[in-house]
Amino acid sequence: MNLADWIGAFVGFVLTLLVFSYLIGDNPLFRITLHMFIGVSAGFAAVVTIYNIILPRLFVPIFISDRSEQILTLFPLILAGLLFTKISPRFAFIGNLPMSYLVGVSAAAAIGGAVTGTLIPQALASMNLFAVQSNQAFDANVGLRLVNGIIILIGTVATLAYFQFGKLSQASEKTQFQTWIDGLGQIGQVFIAITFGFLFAGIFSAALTALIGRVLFSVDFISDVLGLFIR
Amino acid sequence: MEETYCPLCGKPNPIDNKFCDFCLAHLHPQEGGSTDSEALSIPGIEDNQDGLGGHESDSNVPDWLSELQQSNEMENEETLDSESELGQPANAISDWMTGVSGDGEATVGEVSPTAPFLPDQGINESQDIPHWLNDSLIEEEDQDLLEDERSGEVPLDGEGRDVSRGDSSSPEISEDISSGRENAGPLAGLRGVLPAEPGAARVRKPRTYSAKLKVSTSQRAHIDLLNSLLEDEGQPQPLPPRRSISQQHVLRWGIALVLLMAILWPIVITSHEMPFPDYDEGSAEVNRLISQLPENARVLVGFDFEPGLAAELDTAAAPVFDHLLSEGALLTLISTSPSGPILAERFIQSIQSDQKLIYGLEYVNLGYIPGGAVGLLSFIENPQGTIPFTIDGLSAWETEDRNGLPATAGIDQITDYSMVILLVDDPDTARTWIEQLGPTITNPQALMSFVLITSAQLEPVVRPYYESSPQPVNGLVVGLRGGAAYARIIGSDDFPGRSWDAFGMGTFVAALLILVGGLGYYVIPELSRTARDQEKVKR
Amino acid sequence: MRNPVYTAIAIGVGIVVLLGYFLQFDLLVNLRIVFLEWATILVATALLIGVVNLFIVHWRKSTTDQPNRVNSIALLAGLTITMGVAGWFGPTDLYSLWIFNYILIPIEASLMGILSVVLIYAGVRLLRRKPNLLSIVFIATAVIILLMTGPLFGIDIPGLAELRIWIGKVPAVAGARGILLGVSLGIIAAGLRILMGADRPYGGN
Amino acid sequence: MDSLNILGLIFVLVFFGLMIAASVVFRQREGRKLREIPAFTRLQRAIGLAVEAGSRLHISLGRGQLLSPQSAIGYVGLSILDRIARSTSISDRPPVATSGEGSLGILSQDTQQNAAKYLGVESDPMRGRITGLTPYSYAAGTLSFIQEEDIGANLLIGSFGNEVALITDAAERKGGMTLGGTDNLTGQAVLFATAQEPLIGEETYAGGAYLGAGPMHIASLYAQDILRWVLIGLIVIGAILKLFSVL
Repeated sequence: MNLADWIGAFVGFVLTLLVFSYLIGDNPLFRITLHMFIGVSAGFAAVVTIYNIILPRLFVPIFISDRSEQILTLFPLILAGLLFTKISPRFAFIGNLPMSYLVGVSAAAAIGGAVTGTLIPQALASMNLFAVQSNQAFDANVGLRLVNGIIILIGTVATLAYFQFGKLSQASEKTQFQTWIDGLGQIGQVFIAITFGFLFAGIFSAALTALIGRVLFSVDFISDVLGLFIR
Repeated sequence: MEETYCPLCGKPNPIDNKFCDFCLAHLHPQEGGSTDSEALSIPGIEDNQDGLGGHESDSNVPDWLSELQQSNEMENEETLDSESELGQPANAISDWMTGVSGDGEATVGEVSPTAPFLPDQGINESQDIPHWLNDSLIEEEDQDLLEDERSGEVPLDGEGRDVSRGDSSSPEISEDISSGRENAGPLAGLRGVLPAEPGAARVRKPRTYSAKLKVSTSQRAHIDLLNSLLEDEGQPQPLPPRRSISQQHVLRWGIALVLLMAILWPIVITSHEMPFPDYDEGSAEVNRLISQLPENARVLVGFDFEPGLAAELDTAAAPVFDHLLSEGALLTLISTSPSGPILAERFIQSIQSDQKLIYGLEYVNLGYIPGGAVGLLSFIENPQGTIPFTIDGLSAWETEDRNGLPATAGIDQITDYSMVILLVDDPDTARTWIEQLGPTITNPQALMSFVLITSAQLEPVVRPYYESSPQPVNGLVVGLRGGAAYARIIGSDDFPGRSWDAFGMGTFVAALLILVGGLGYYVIPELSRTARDQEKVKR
Repeated sequence: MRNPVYTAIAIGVGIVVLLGYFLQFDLLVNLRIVFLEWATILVATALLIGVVNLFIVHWRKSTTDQPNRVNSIALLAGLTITMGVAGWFGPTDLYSLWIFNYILIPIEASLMGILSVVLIYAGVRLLRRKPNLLSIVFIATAVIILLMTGPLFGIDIPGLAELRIWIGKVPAVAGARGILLGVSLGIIAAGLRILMGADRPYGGN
Repeated sequence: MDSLNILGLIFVLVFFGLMIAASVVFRQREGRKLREIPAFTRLQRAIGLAVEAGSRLHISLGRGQLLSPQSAIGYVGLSILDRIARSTSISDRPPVATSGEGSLGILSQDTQQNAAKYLGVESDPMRGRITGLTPYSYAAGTLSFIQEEDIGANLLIGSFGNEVALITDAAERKGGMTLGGTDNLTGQAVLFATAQEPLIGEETYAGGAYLGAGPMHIASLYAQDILRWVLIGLIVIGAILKLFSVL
């Protein structure tokens, strides 16, 4: 290790301890560390954005592109300029124009993304579970796949039914249909709980690996330092 | 570890708190539930309330009846108390009766029949009575009257307020009725005779009433009570001190300590007791696909994870990249998150110690594609147009008028890559990549494969894609487990056994803590609550 | 007084982009691509505005005499040094990587590490806070998956490994799919409210 | 693929039509009742308590990218912010919104300003804060914010990943109520275990309707309910057709 790495390892070790001090309780040193982290990550995000978007897409085309591309780049340049007025409360109203544009595009992108990226693929995936004859004609486990497919289908339908918002009858007493839907919702809840339980275990595994990474780093650093002195 | 939940704000509190630490509401609702006892939940009179607790069982008795019963019982209690305390003879009652009857004028005045039950020591004129009721305002003759009443040496319970609270006319009426005996006339000797015309026999000159406020002893006692109540209200109740170290703190510390010990143990001992996973289908498939790559295959690698997960994904990806680079693959690094390009560079630096990669020649970093799904789709449709430059501003691609970098030579469209590897930690990002690349991968003409190296949390999201047919995802390495399985397949010694051992201990201890701790945390308070309930029933 | 111009812009641009997703007319598709490209630049600009906002807020805090000013100073120091180094040398330069490796990653990975304690704590308390069937199913699933994710000292409990795979392949997929479909219905509703002008989060209303 | 795109467009158009129809119909007569979501009921009480106690309400809008489906949950958060800001701005301590994305931060300031204008009071740009620009730094910034301020209730309505556990933990340490809902699957799993009042999946998108953000919010719930069954029907029919190799 060179000196920069030594200093780096020391800084990393100290910062790890400072963050772990939160396990004992909230303290000022922990908060200072957090704020430094917010600053550093914002700094990286800003620099990467400038290098990757602002410079190549906003400024480079102005200088090196042909006339039509230059004119086309003027629009986002003006919109971005107007958006920058949002920094000052006094002139913030000028920035409403690019913001309304952005909101319109983003709402459409959200709908488009949800329909083409989730709704259609997920619905198709549920249907495709039953395409056993065409693809797995010689699969010995067709029966098992079908059973699993039926369970997934029931689970998907029940989970969707759980979210039903409107009550199906106006009367205070439950109709049979309402009871049936409620029952389906209950089944859906069980599926939701299983999914969350699985995800939770996964998230814990990821967090545990991060913890192990930090502990390994700290143990190695301490043993390196001790090694220096003992030698 | 016991806790109770505030019925008002729902926050957890230590079981022995009377009031909620957060909103100061009563934690244990008043049992018995009568409005009377609720209204009386003032610290000073709680003891007396206990005395009324016996009425709980009479919940089906009509209100008026239970009130009557209550007042009778109270009367009896008080009489007994007064006797035992002051050593007065049992006929003390007759004394005050005579006293009253002896002074005819007093009976016409506002002397309440409850007077004898009022505590003389409870009246502290100088302190307890508001100034507008001070003696100076009361007429002299009324003062005398008060003096007379007080001189009656009424046997009383020490707790003035307690007695006066139970003060109602009903016990007196019943006492009058039960003990009043006719002295003269044909009904002499009989009990409970109503006077024919009370006061009619006493002829006297009508007296002049003062316009000034007259206050009888009972009223004074009521005032006293009200005043003390108001004073209590006005004075801030001392907040139950919030303990600096709560049960939650202890629980957190305990969990942190156990978990840290569990993962430190194998790291320090370095015993390698945990076997690597036997076989993982997804990892084996990735291994097969990489082995089949042609010489100098172009591979697109997506780095889409947060720096916090670097430990997990670096460790899982390390054996895969060992294998990949040994096959001579040339890498193009890309990301859809701003921190991705730096993570990519960092990862390449970390594996450089083993296999020196030359920038531009063997790998190229294209930086990040903004715009999420839209940007990614645009990149998949037209990589050269979407990201024309590398992160450090070099021309990334070979075109007619420009020389590109060797690592990306020959790449015109996305299908020119032999393989796409995505390192990902977020379910939405993973789905975006899969959905956008899916049509290209599942196209029977395509020769490109798509492999995921994911964080453990993504398994239920990405596995269905791997399992489905046709496969939009051809191989899957999930978390540390997948990485360990891959290391075993390629026979790599590089995979950190210490991490795997610590991971094994950590997951085991966590499962144990959640199971045992959760059950204990739930069951112990339940048990103690049941024990408390039983104790109460016994009492 | 609502400004109809902003609402009209949002609705007009939104409808063009939305139609461009579904109808493959050249004009619509090209307009969608151009509009999205501009929006991408605007989002990047907004990120920079966010950084400036962060800077101004903490600059003000650090110049006033208040107890938390040292936090703001730390944030400003982190921000300016990183922007200076990464901006000058480039974000993937060795100096930038030093900051990334020895400041950013240790803090973020340690926060992630803390998460493991937080999650166990939440798991332990869940049954007490919400004693219902859902919590029991949740805890049971989490425990099974946790036990079978790690090596478990090489102990092989028959059926448990298969159960883990089955849960990941069948019920967990069903739940996730139902949730995702439900969420996409919610997304469409929220997006349509904006395109109708019922929700106007932008200023000028 | 084209036919699927057309199907998608029809779905969106039907959705649109149903929302309009529901809003027109229910303007004339009372609509059906909504099922109770306990989290929202408790939230309404918590808002009242926070206003009475003079503590702040904190609305965390997440870090969803604006050009992805994640933006929608941000808009739901913003409409809830608008609703709450309009009802509590007159109190001593109006609500504060934190966000982890630049444009969402600007929108939160705009929303607060709109609400202030509506109430005729001064608007403070500090009520719409950007606390960090990457997921974990956003969680760190929000964590510090919760630790430093006196907050009565935290509403986490936005796009969050697993880092949200740090925010809910900080809120619990401070003793404030937390209600959380997100679109992200891992975020939902974490919120289910750590938040006092978790919202599951689509429930979060109903926040506006349950908190009275406008008739169109309720109308959209009815449209969702109808199309939910249409979707279920399509999936089941499609599955049957696939089984018999018709499709």
